[in-house]
Amino acid sequence: MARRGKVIIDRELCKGCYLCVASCPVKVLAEDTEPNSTGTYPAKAVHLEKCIACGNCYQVCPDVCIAVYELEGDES
Amino acid sequence: MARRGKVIIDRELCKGCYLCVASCPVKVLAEDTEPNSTGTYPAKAVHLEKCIACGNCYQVCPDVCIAVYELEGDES
Amino acid sequence: MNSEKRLMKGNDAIAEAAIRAGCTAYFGYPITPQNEIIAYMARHMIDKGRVFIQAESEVAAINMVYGASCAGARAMTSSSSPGVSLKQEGMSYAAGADIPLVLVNVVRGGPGLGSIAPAQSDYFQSTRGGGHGDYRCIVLAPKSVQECADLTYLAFDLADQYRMPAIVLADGMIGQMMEGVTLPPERKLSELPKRDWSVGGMAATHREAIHITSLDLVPAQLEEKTRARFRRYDELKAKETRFEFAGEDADLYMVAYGTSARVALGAKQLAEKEGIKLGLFRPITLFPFPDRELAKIAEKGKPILTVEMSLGQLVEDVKLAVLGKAPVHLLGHSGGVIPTEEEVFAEAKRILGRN
Amino acid sequence: MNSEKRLMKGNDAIAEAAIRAGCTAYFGYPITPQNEIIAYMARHMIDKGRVFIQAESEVAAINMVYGASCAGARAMTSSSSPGVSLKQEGMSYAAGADIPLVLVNVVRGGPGLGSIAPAQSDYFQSTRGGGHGDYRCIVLAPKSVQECADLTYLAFDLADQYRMPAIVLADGMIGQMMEGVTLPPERKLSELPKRDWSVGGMAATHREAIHITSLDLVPAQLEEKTRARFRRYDELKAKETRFEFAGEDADLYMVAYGTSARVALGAKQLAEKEGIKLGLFRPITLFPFPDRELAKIAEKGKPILTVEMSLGQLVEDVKLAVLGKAPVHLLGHSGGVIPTEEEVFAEAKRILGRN
Amino acid sequence: MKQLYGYPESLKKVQTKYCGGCGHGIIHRIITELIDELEMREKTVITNPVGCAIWADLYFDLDSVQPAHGRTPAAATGVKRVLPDHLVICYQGDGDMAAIGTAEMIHAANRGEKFTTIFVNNAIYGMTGGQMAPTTLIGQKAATAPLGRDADYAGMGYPIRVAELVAQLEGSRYIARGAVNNAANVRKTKTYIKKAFEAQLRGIGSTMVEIVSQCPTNWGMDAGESIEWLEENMLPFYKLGEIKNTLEGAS
Amino acid sequence: MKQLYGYPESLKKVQTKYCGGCGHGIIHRIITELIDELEMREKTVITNPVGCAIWADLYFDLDSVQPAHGRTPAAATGVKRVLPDHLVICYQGDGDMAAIGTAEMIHAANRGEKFTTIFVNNAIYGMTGGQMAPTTLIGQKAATAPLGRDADYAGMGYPIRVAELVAQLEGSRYIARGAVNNAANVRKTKTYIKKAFEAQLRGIGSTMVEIVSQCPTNWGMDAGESIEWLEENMLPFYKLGEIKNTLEGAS
Amino acid sequence: MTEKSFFAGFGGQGIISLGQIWVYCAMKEGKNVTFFPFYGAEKRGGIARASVIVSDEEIASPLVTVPDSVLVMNPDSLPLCEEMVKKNGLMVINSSLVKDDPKRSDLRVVKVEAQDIAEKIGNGKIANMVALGAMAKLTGALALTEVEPILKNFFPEDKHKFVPMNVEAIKAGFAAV
Amino acid sequence: MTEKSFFAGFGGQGIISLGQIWVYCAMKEGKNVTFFPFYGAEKRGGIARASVIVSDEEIASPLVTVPDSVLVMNPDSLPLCEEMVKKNGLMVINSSLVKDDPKRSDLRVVKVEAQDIAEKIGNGKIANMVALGAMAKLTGALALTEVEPILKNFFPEDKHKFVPMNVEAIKAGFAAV
Ligand SMILES: Cc1ncc(C[n+]2csc(CCOP(=O)(O)OP(=O)(O)O)c2C)c(N)n1
Ligand SMILES: Cc1ncc(C[n+]2csc(CCOP(=O)(O)OP(=O)(O)O)c2C)c(N)n1
Ligand code: SF4
Ligand code: SF4
Ligand code: SF4
Ligand code: SF4
Ligand code: SF4
Ligand code: SF4
Ligand SMILES: [Mg+2]
Ligand SMILES: [Mg+2]
Repeated sequence: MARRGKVIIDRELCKGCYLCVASCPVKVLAEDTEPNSTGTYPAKAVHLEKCIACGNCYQVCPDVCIAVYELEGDES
Repeated sequence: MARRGKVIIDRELCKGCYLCVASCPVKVLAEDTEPNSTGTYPAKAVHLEKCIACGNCYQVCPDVCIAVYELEGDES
Repeated sequence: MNSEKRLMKGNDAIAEAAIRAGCTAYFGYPITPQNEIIAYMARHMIDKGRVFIQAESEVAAINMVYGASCAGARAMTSSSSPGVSLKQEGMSYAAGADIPLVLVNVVRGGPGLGSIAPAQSDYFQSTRGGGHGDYRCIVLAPKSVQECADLTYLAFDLADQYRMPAIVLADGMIGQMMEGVTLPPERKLSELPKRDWSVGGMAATHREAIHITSLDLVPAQLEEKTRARFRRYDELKAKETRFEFAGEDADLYMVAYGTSARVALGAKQLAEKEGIKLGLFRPITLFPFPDRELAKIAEKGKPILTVEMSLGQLVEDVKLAVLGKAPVHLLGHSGGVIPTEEEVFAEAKRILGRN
Repeated sequence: MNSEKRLMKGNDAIAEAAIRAGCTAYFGYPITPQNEIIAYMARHMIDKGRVFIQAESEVAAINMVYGASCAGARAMTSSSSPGVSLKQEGMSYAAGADIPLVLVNVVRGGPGLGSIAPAQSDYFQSTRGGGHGDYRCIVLAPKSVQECADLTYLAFDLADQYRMPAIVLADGMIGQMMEGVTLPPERKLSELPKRDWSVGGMAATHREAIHITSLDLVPAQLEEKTRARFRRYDELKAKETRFEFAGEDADLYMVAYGTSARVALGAKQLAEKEGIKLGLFRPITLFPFPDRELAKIAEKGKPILTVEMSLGQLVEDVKLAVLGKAPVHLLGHSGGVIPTEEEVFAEAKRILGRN
Repeated sequence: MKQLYGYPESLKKVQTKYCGGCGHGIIHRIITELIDELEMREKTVITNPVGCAIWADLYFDLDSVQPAHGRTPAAATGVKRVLPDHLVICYQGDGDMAAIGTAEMIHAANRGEKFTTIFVNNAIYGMTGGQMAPTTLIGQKAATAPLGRDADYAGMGYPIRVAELVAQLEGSRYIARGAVNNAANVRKTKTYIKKAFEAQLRGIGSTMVEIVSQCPTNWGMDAGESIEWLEENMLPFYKLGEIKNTLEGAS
Repeated sequence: MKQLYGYPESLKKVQTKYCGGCGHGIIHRIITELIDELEMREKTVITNPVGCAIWADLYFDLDSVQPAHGRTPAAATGVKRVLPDHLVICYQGDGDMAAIGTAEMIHAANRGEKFTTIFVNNAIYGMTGGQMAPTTLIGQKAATAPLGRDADYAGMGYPIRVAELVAQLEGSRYIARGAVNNAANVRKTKTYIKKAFEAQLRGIGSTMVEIVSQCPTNWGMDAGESIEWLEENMLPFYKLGEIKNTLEGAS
Repeated sequence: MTEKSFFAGFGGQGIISLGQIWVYCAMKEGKNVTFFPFYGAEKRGGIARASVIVSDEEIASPLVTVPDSVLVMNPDSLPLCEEMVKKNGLMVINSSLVKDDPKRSDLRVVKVEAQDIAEKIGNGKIANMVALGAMAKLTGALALTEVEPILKNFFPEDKHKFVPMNVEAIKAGFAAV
Repeated sequence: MTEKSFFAGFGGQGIISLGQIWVYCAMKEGKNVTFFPFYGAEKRGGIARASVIVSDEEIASPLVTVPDSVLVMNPDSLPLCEEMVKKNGLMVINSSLVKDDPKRSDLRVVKVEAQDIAEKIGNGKIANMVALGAMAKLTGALALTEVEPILKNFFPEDKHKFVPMNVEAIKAGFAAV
């Protein structure tokens, strides 16, 4: 079974480049529909349940907005 | 028969480096025993009769002091 | 020839005026706030069959200008403060070899990396030869987009005529602002003054070889060459000193150039409203500095207020002109701070004891 | 510690004094007439476990000095006029980031390639910051081999204390001549003043990160930093202005520094023999210039004769100090010409109407 | 829940001034991660370039020195020679390093200066607004090459492969070229930098990692397009991989 | 009696300031012979270096320009772009070109500037009295390397093979290395320069001939010894021959 | 007549072109003009500002420090504009985006739904032209009698197709106040 | 006492070391001294010249323009030295090489066969030291009472073996005039 992961995105740091969105192998991420305080529409984990904690999104994010966690045991 | 040559050395331009002397395949040249007006002992064609007009001395002279001629017919 | 008024950025006006003046070779390196000049030249020079190179550095650029001018081109480079510092050796060489060229400096805040905001703190460097040795450059200081065009145009002519480098000394505000401008006419390259001292084209005249150099190891000879150059500086001073003066019978005279002069004009307008008479003396040529003209004004003994975007540079020339005949005050700013009209007026009032 | 008198070249004395002052990093590039300095450093620095690099250029050298000083070294470079012009951007950066360093300029004839003979024509460049922006450097002008040692030593201390670049302004004669010299004592590196502003060594103190930069895009902030620096210049002026004065009640006062001061001293000696009293005012610090002290002398109203190996550079500082209180004359030479004692004396007599 | 990836300690938590999608941010992150891993935060000095990465002081929570445009290799030389036990990082842009700083880059490498150069190649002058860089590709448009870089008619020169050029010099010991266009390349780039840092700490000569990076703003694209453009145009010309490695057997 | 070899017309008949045995004089002669042969005396501009060859104006009976130390490639760029139909010769020394002038040399070559560089490599700064040059060999003594050039302990860097380095750049089209140690090499060097001049006149990119040359004075030898030293030390490191030739098929 | 104005918004709202067109029109109407943009860090950024002066007399400092009129195109610009504008000065607010009111009570505040009007015309990007129309009417700095040929002169040939829409926006702004 | 001297010859005659040893001795004898070589083109050349001053007082300009005494080591230097030397000044001539006489009649001319004397001692290269001895005696600028230890101090250890020969040359020069 694939690793189960979780990502937390810092909405305020995000500049809306969506490189993370493109990098996710399992399409967890998408453009948010709500802007942040600077008017940017940040990235959002829309299918968090699919996350495999691969870290791709983290690797390509130029603004280090994403933290990636591995869920352990029966966490969700 | 080898080409017969003649070299004329400008004693005043000569700086006495003797690169020409070393370059002559037939040992035409040597250090002069009389200094020029600046106190330099220039190169001198001591065995002019041996000269084969190869131009080596001319080629290596840093001060372009040497003119090389080819003797024609019965010139000497 | 289009003599219609156009709305242009100062930087663009400089570039277009250079082209119209017959600049056939431009070499530059990017730096804010003058990037429009190099971009303008990139767009227009190659098209016209003229030389444009984005050089690898400012050092390379000034030496390309030197080579191009030696070879007969009206040549130019432009930069801003740090980049201009890098050109000082080259400027000294051009001065020493009597090579005309035009250098545009769109000054920004210094020292060092400083800021990109408008400043006037390269006054010493420009007027006293930031490079080594005894030499000066023609220094022209535009106050408007119109003058960006006119003085750049003039810089080429003076540089050629007096065979020396000329500097157009603008700043970030002058370079970035837009105003209406009537551009000078396009020069026919064939009608530019002949340069019998440049290299190349010997085949046509079979003249003697020309050697351009600033080297002379015999001190007396080198001195004589330098003195001859200084005689040209004297001639330049006699014939080409330019300034603007407004406010004959004032209570106080302001001295300022470029952006500062615009601010000082604002202070003068404010003062008029309050019935205070301020005069404004604006040097247009910073070298030669209009010192005799300023000295005449100083003879009235009225206080003089120097307004500059530097901490005491222009004021030295003012003091050297005034030589104690009138009290000289300084309102200086640094690091990209532009004085305000209100501030200048307040300082004038303070000096006059009117507040 | 050897306090015996040694016979040394000016250039060698500069190098040895630098080492004794605790210079731990030297970066240079060959140029006449200062090659002895770089050769001396090549022979002695590496031996002592200090840093010596023959840089690829003067531009690289000054930036290596900048880096080394940022990292805590007493760092130095030396050059001569054209090479010093290339260092102007770097000097402006050092000034803007408040980085101490020592630059030795053994001036030669200019402008351009000029000559290799002694000259003083980099006075403007040294005293008014040949680079861009509002800044100054400490400028010390030795007149003898003894002062080559003493002022180089002092330059390191002042640079450190005031956190600004210091220039030792010599010339080809000062650098090439030999005289007796008593060298200053060798400094223990461990006793040099601590530099809490330099980078490196954070692990020992767990202090906050230090960022050395001259950049500040907020004009008001950049201005405040610059003004703070100018306040240090004022302090420097108050505490460190140095000059030498001889000849209280003279008929005419000469002002000269370095080699020119030596020549002027000769003229003074010649005059004494003819019963004419000449005074000699010799600035040792060219920045800060001893203007108040000179102004006091000018108050006597006696004529002042500036002797300089440049065409009117020092004389500007003289005029700015004198401000019309006494007539100021100039005997200037250029391009490597050294004035003679006889010539200076003759000029003094001419001014005094004694010929 | 175990954190796998998070904000590096040596990187300050502020919003950068970089445009959205800009490669500089990724590179900053890799560098600081490695500094954290090597536990070198208090023994590192970075010299930051005059270019978009000019604000190192805002981002890096470690000592920094800001030298003049292009002269960082000279300044880093001064720093490293004085602080030989520190990790010294010379961060440069392509205009900064391959144009104005050519001489300093070549000679620092040739002297084998023991610092690591991080060379960010985005084929453009970012900070000053998109002028041609020495690494700009043939045909690529720039503010100073409005019709595209043209080596023949306009004499604008050819794109320079800096890594290969510097590799010619005997003082350079480790040279690699990475990219930050996707997660795999980011990871690989990190391993290159790690090797370079470790070599530096072992006191081996000059090390450099060139990083092909995107500048969406001056390429006139959005971030996604810029990645595509980079992959289609830059990567075929600037080949990724280790270009020189003479670390083996070095003391 | 037929004259086979004599004084070139374009060379002025004065005693040079060069030391006895110095290679510069030979190189001046070859250059002027070729100018005579190509009948280009009235259509040539030489930019002379700051180095021992500084007095081009005294020796060459053709137009010359004296730029700043190391900046001749930049100045020659300016000259050639303005006078594209002239033969432009950029004469440089190794200090001049490979140290202070590195950036200018690299970029002029990379832009394919259509002048010919004559690069005189004598492994030393001649004019200023024997300081280390970028081409000084390991172990060779110099005023600034009193114990000999030492790349490791003293960090003085390695001798740079300029011809090979510049050959990396696409704008360079013809690069050869000759020497003036004997008549055969002088003749060969002349053929290299001839090819370079002809390529220039055909309007092909950047051309350069490096010439290994002796400086007896600063090597501390007499002329004869300097030739031996050159042959034993320089030639094994600086290999002679054509290093790059992409002239074929060029228009 | 001298009208010193200050236009403020964020990058992308067309503040710079607004300023340029403003002074271009005034120049064509025979005035002296000057336009000075705020040029920030050597980068692309959030804020966009322009100082513009239109006058019958010689124009002194191009830097407007005490504007007669200010245009507030986005919420962030309100505090700055409020601080700068002269006593009893004019403040035009793009009320589509700016919901707050200034605290000062001396000001003549005029709200224009510039964004909404622009969108109605067909393109949100021309909110700046709506603002221009409004500012012109309120300040009297521009007559705008021959705005179409002026705009045609201003824009390069290939942008002429946008001129009618811009003219419409300007007129709408003019009419809205 | 101030003695300004000018030494002239060609490269290789040891003019520079002569000047240096001259001032070194004087310094060790408690005088103020200065030595200034002519440094010509950035190259090795034919001419070698040195200005030296020895004085009890503070020394003014190191550049000797009107020397009290001149030393003419080779023929080429004669015209220059003759032009410079002060009225009634001293001219010492290395008559081994210089065959001409000066044209001026006011001078005190002393001829020394420096080259020949040196060669007799065993090395033509120390003609400069012979000249030093002669100049010292004639000018009175140097006492030369303790010349051996002074020379030992001047030369590095590895050159000490040459000191006796130099001392001999100096003494010979001293005796020759
Ligand atoms: C001496 C000098 N010249 C020019 C500049 C202007 N300048 C600032 S950044 C820069 C280039 C930036 O390009 P690059 O190095 O490629 O970095 P990027 O912004 O692309 O990361 C230039 C030319 C300067 N500050 N100083
Ligand atoms: C800016 C500058 N730096 C340094 C010098 C001093 N300088 C004159 S020639 C020279 C180097 C000469 O060496 P090289 O180029 O090898 O030529 P060579 O004399 O060996 O032929 C130097 C450093 C100078 N004139 N200008
Ligand atoms: S960690 Fe991997 S799977 Fe999870 S969101 Fe990021 S890219 Fe997608
Ligand atoms: S990559 Fe980072 S900045 Fe870009 S959209 Fe994703 S979270 Fe935001
Ligand atoms: S090579 Fe020339 S200079 Fe040398 S000795 Fe022979 S002729 Fe004389
Ligand atoms: S031409 Fe040849 S053979 Fe004749 S002298 Fe010269 S080297 Fe000897
Ligand atoms: S301009 Fe380019 S390099 Fe600079 S921050 Fe923006 S995207 Fe990055
Ligand atoms: S110093 Fe060397 S390069 Fe210079 S002239 Fe003498 S031998 Fe030739
Ligand atoms: Mg870049
Ligand atoms: Mg050399």
